[in-house]
Amino acid sequence: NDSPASTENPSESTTDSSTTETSNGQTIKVGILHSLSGTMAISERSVVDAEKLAIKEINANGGVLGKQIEAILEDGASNWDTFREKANKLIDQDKVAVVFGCWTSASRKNVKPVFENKDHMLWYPVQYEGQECSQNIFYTGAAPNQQIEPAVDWLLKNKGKEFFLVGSDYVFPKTANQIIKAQLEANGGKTVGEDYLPLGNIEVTPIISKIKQALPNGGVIFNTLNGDSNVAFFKQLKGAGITPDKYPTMSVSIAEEEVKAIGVKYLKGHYAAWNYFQTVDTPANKKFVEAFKKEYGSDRVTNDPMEAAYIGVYLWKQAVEKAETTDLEKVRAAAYGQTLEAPEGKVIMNSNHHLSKVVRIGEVRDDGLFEIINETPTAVDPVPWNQFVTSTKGFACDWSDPTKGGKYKTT
Amino acid sequence: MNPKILQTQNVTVSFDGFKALNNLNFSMDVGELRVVIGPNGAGKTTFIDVITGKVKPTEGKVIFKGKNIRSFQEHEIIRMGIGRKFQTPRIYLNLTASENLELSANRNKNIFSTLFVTSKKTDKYKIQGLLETIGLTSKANIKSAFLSHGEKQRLEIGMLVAQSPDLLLVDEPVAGLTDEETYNVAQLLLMLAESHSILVIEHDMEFVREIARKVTVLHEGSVLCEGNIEEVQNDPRVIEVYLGQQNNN
Amino acid sequence: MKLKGGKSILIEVGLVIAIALVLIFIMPVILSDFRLNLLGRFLSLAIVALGIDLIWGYTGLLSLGHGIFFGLGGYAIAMHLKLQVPEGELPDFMGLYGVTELPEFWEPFHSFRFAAIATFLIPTVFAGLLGYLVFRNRIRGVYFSILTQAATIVFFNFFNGQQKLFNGTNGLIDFTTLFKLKVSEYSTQYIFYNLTIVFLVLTYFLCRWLTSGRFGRVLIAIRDDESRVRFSGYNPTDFKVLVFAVSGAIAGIAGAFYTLQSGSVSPKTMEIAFSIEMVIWVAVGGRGTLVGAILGTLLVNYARTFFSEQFAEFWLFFQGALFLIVVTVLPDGVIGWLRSEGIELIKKKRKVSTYPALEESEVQGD
Amino acid sequence: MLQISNLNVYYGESHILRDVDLSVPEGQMVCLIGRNGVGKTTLMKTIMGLLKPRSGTINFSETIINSKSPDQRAKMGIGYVPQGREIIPRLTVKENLLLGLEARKNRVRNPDIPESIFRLFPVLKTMLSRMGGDLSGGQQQQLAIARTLMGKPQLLVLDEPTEGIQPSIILEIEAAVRNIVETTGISVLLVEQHLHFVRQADYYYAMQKGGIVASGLTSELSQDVIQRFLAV
Amino acid sequence: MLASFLDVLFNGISTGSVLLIAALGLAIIFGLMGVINMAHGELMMLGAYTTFIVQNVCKELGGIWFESYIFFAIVTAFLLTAVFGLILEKGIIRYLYGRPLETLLATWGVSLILKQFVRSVNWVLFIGISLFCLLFFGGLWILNSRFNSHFNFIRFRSWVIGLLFSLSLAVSFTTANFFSQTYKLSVNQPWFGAQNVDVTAPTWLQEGLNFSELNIPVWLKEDWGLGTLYFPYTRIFIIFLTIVCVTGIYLFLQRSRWGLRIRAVTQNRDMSACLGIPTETVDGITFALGSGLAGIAGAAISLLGSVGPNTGQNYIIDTFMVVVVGGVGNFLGSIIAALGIGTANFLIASGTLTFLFAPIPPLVDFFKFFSTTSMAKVMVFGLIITFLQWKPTGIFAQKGRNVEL
Ligand SMILES: Nc1ncnc2c1ncn2[C@@H]1O[C@H](COP(=O)(O)OP(=O)(O)OP(=O)(O)O)[C@@H](O)[C@H]1O
Ligand SMILES: Nc1ncnc2c1ncn2[C@@H]1O[C@H](COP(=O)(O)OP(=O)(O)OP(=O)(O)O)[C@@H](O)[C@H]1O
Ligand SMILES: [Mg+2]
Ligand SMILES: [Mg+2]
Repeated sequence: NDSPASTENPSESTTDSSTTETSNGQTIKVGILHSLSGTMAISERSVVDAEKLAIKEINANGGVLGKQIEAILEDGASNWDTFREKANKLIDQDKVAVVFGCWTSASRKNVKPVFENKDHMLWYPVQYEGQECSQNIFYTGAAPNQQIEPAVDWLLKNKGKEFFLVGSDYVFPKTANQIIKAQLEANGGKTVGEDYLPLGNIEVTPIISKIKQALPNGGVIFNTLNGDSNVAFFKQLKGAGITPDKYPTMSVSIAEEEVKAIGVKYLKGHYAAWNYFQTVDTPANKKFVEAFKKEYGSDRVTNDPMEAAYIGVYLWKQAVEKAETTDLEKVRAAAYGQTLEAPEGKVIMNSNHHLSKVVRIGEVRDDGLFEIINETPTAVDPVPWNQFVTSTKGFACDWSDPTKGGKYKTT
Repeated sequence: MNPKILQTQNVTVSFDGFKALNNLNFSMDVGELRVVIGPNGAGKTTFIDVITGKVKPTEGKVIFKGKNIRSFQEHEIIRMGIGRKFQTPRIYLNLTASENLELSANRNKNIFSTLFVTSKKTDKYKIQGLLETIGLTSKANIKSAFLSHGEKQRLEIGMLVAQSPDLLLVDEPVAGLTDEETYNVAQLLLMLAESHSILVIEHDMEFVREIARKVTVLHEGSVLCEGNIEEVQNDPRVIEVYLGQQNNN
Repeated sequence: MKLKGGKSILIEVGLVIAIALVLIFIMPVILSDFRLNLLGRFLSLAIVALGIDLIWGYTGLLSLGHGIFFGLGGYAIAMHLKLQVPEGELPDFMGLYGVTELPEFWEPFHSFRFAAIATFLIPTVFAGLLGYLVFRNRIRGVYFSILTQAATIVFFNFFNGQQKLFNGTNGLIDFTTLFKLKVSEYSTQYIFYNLTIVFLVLTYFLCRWLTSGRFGRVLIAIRDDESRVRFSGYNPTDFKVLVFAVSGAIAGIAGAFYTLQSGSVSPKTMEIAFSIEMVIWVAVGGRGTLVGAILGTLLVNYARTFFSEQFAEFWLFFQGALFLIVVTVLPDGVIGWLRSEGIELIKKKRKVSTYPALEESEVQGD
Repeated sequence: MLQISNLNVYYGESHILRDVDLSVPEGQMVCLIGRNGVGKTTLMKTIMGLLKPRSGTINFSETIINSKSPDQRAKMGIGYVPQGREIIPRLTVKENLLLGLEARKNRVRNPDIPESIFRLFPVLKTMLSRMGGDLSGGQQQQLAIARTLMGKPQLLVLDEPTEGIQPSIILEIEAAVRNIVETTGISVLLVEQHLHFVRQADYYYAMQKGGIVASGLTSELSQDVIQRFLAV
Repeated sequence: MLASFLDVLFNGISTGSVLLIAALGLAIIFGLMGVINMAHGELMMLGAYTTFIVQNVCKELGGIWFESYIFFAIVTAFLLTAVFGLILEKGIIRYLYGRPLETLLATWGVSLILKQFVRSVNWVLFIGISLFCLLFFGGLWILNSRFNSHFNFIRFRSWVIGLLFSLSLAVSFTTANFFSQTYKLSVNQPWFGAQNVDVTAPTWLQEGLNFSELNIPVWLKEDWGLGTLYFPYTRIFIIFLTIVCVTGIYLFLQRSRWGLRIRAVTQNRDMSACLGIPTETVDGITFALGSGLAGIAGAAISLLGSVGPNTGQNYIIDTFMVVVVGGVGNFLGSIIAALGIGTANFLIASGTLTFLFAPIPPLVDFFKFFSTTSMAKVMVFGLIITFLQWKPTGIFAQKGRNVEL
């Protein structure tokens, strides 16, 4: 996927439609495409909430280019096929100006060809495994070097050299673990075991047995489990006497919402790596958290993907305003270099379609929020093609330069 | 002397220790019409089960046309030339009477001829005739689930006739039929007996008298006595275990 | 219902062809590209539904694992499509997982002919094998259903877990060309659409042929009383294995067409929910009526699209309710209902006579 | 005891019973005869409540039971021996028999099977722990009768009870039923093909094509009637 | 050696008992009634959500209440799901007896609805649904009791029902809409939402039985290695709960007359009715009991896993397997099957087998390949198929002439 497949006359029709359909009307239509049902609904619904909040705020402040934003919500139903079908529908039928959506890598990978073939635009809000750089997708979550790699470095320095990797049987964990293994090997750590649970499985006894066997005297557990399995995992870890003092666990898919769902008791003292925590101390965050609670109830919490989704909408708005049109190509060009005082701190959209972000390590505290115990002094620049993995070593991505594109050799 | 079409040697069938058939020795000539009677639970139906492979004998062997049938599956045994009617009617409820008959009449029962060979005209006439014989012409084209008990009985007899195997095993063909129908079935069996070997099980003694040439009495899984109908009827042991004292009639 | 008499066959063939022509020539004019593609996909789903009706409606085998065969067919064609890369290169995803050499079993899929045959042959073999192992032991009814369901889990875990071989959860996506035609192009899609219709018609007639006539009656007999069939001299195991394999093949073909039109195949097709849904399409249309299978598929899928577009948040309610209503209120599905109630409304009430001789004998004054 | 008037029963659209009138007086034994497929079983099922009549009434011990469910009718004292035995196959013989007690109005403590049952059907005693479905056809029929007797019904509805039973036991059943009628005063409605048994009844009805075409005392049941309604 | 044996034994039993408690309800509903209940997992989910609610209430009360909430939760979960099961049976299942494959589809619909229900239930929805049920089923009931014997009504029944259905739908929809417009957030907010909710075990269940701190002879700890053992209390609790439930069910089915009635009704509904068994009551009780057990299972597994809309759905296949392998309708079989499958799963997935077969290298590689949780499932399925080749109808197969019928 060096370059999008269709390049003959790509923007012709979409430009037409987006100018005629969306500008003639009183509103600008945008698509929101997430799972509202099925396994992934758990996580994706709150992202939808964040996106809706951003749209509502923007509309309240006069909209974009003087028009109100109209969100069209589609349910991907945790089913990749449905995601693709709905993406098609949003683009062809509803003629939206942009789509905000997806959570799982699989859903993103599945809609990617759609957006590329139709030369449309997707804003993707979740931290992911990297190894991708599409001209038609903007990634507002972390690339691996903005979450996983710093987390591993931090663990190596502070917590121990022996790692047990646990993940869901699924793309992100497997790719992430591949990176971690390569990184550990390069930096003097050791992988003592790994295991994968089918999504949603809660029988973790065998894994716990394995951990005890592989790390009889304690060690680091790196957890890339997704969704329901996390609950079972942490509940039963505690039941089995595996506690953070001897077995610190670093998770990259557990944020404030999940802590709430798993139960603080079980998680206290474990770690997570993100770019954003609800406890981040910035004025923008204060405002964001307040607005969110006001809209959805004071018991709700905010987390990294929600924040990423929220700023995604704002960044798109800024780009549209700079381009003064919803024409996709122009918006894309205008997006490069956009900065935003985001809740997580200042972010910059790079020409590789990823954001520069601050990386933070948090420890779960009594109230279910994270104590930020480590944070990079400045924003880390994104590296979509991983530099630890041999097959992508030495590659980079730059869409602002037509000669470089999605995957070019740097050295 | 006729060769034997069916022979059993020391057949024992036991269910968890209960011997439904006990060392049974039995033989039947080609072309013979044999009636088997015996008390309830004597093992008559089990006997037929053994012959058709539904139940495997615990001991002993069953020899049909000179072959031990032990290693064959049910449908293979049937294809060797045995046909059976069950004690309680078992027909295909979602097929019509004529379809039921057609299914049995089909000569070649492997998949491919079932798929590719269409039925012949003569078969159709044969089925028409049969429907007439069993008195179901007017109900030939309704689902056989809608037949009454007696009609189902007759249909199953018809299916057996349609199949026209070398050996017919008929378990209580006239139970639930009216006297008139009983008479018809008797005639039908007598007619068939001219060219087939038939084994009939029945409790209706009128009917047995009507058709019987040689009668075997089973009791507790083995042969109690064998002979023509008079001998059997007057055998005190048979009266004791089976017929009872027919005081008036 | 039965293929009886030359005339009604001709009428039926004519009708089917007429509908096919409408689908081929009229629909593209009425529908937008997106909607046409949707229709094409639903029609390929209707192909599986026919296969399910064949085994469930007629033979009484409720398979909850047809997603496997559907998926296998899809993967077979998708593997061919993924190999449309310059000589010496690997399908894109393999690079990500550090695969440097094409796995052995991918090799033959370079040939289109092989892939095309594989779309139905592989499912046939698997279905045949599974069927043989299960039916040979006279495992029946719900046991069979539950085993097929468990088999889907196994296949799902396998395809889902093998990133290097099949790209795991993501499945095979992002097809470029087939015979130098761009797969995503409208004209190419239109060809697939037409082919789907052709195959749907062919499958319909295949099933029609299998279920009418003597073979079909044996199938029904097996459904009614399998062990009795043995005593009629047929071997139900053979029949069931054959029918199951055929329906597996049909599912494979359907999967291939679906994959071509949807642009991907993933282990999701092997999730239990999908296989159960297939059965529901048939139930909605009316089991044991081939037309019902097609109708049900279109109906449910359109309803789903409609509800999920209109009420994105609540469509599961509607879907669930739809199943409930169909199963409880329309036990024989839409077609069954049309037959019993609908026809009554149009025609005069059919008269069923119980004692056919009654009228005459009354005249005779019994 | 039982009074049926103007009963019309349909299977779907097909009219099976036509204007049937029939009554079973208290303490009497009434027999229904007719050829195969005329609707005898249908009538029995309607009495039991397994089929709903489209019109007409069924009156049992002074109450109209049209809208009562089968189990209510059983509890009211109708005991039914169906055609085709209907043994519960995967219950033991003993359990099958104990099910007969369900029809009793008062709960039976320490359920036990009375000796009288075994006197009538000695085989059952030796087979108490065998599965009902494993019995031979005739044994099942005996079990079905015994099971119904366990419930001590007031009206015994028997649909071809002697089918598949060996001659000597048929005789015993006949005698027993007669005996029960005489000693306990319960009523019996019987469908039967064996003329011998038919003659034990007090009263007969002959049925043809869904309607009652003749009735009278069995003592007057002439060869002519039999000829007309049982043979062609 | 002893230690690892004990460890395997304990883990096997505890995995098995989770399976068993989940399968118990199914063994009744499927095994005895012949209804393939695809909503079983969702009934467990209801039980789990009940636990969540009870926990929250008890948390408010604090102290001893919270420490013992799990017992109230189990009872409430049982009652609530039982009532739900009863409604389900009376509303839907009873039209489908004797058509097992259809029950599968209907209950699948129920499971979809339930899943969506907990995700989006809020006051508006609650009001809407209650109103709809009231109107529709009330109307139906009136119609049925008034006009049931009317011949014409039977013929137009489906039309009338359709009309009633759309009317009730329209009325309840408008009412719900009205509420949501007037009261806004307070009624529109979901009760639970799509997220998982947190069920925290009482403190005394959170840790485990640590053998190294136990008052047992030192030689046992050191020489026999028992000191390394650590048994989670939740697991022990679930094992006990399972034992209690199994015994309870056993007594109910074997010692009370209901067991006999249930079995009779499912094998021959019409005849049972003719014998005087109130079939409808029996059905209702049985289904309620099975559902209630699912509720208990839900409460139990909420201690181990997540409580969310998808809770339970992962169990459905495993539980069916337990029932099938055990031999449908056979309790002892289910118990053995659950323990067997549980132990096998643990042995394979935890890689213990690789140690056992250490002397034989090719086997080690073989077992290593399967020693992840996902692949272990594949292997267990293989084993089950192999087992069924040998015993096609389960551990305790039904024997005799009647099995084919
Ligand atoms: N599977 C089985 N398990 C246990 N006992 C069985 C089984 N099958 C048959 N029996 C017993 O074997 C005996 C013989 O049964 P069979 O059906 O052969 O009798 P029959 O002679 O046909 O009697 P009837 O005239 O009543 O039909 C009976 O006592 C029956 O209970
Ligand atoms: N389920 C059904 N649906 C439609 N018609 C049926 C159904 N059951 C029976 N019939 C028809 O009703 C008529 C009466 O059947 P019924 O069983 O009452 O006869 P019967 O008098 O008991 O006969 P037999 O002596 O053979 O038992 C028969 O013509 C039969 O074809
Ligand atoms: Mg017999
Ligand atoms: Mg009858």
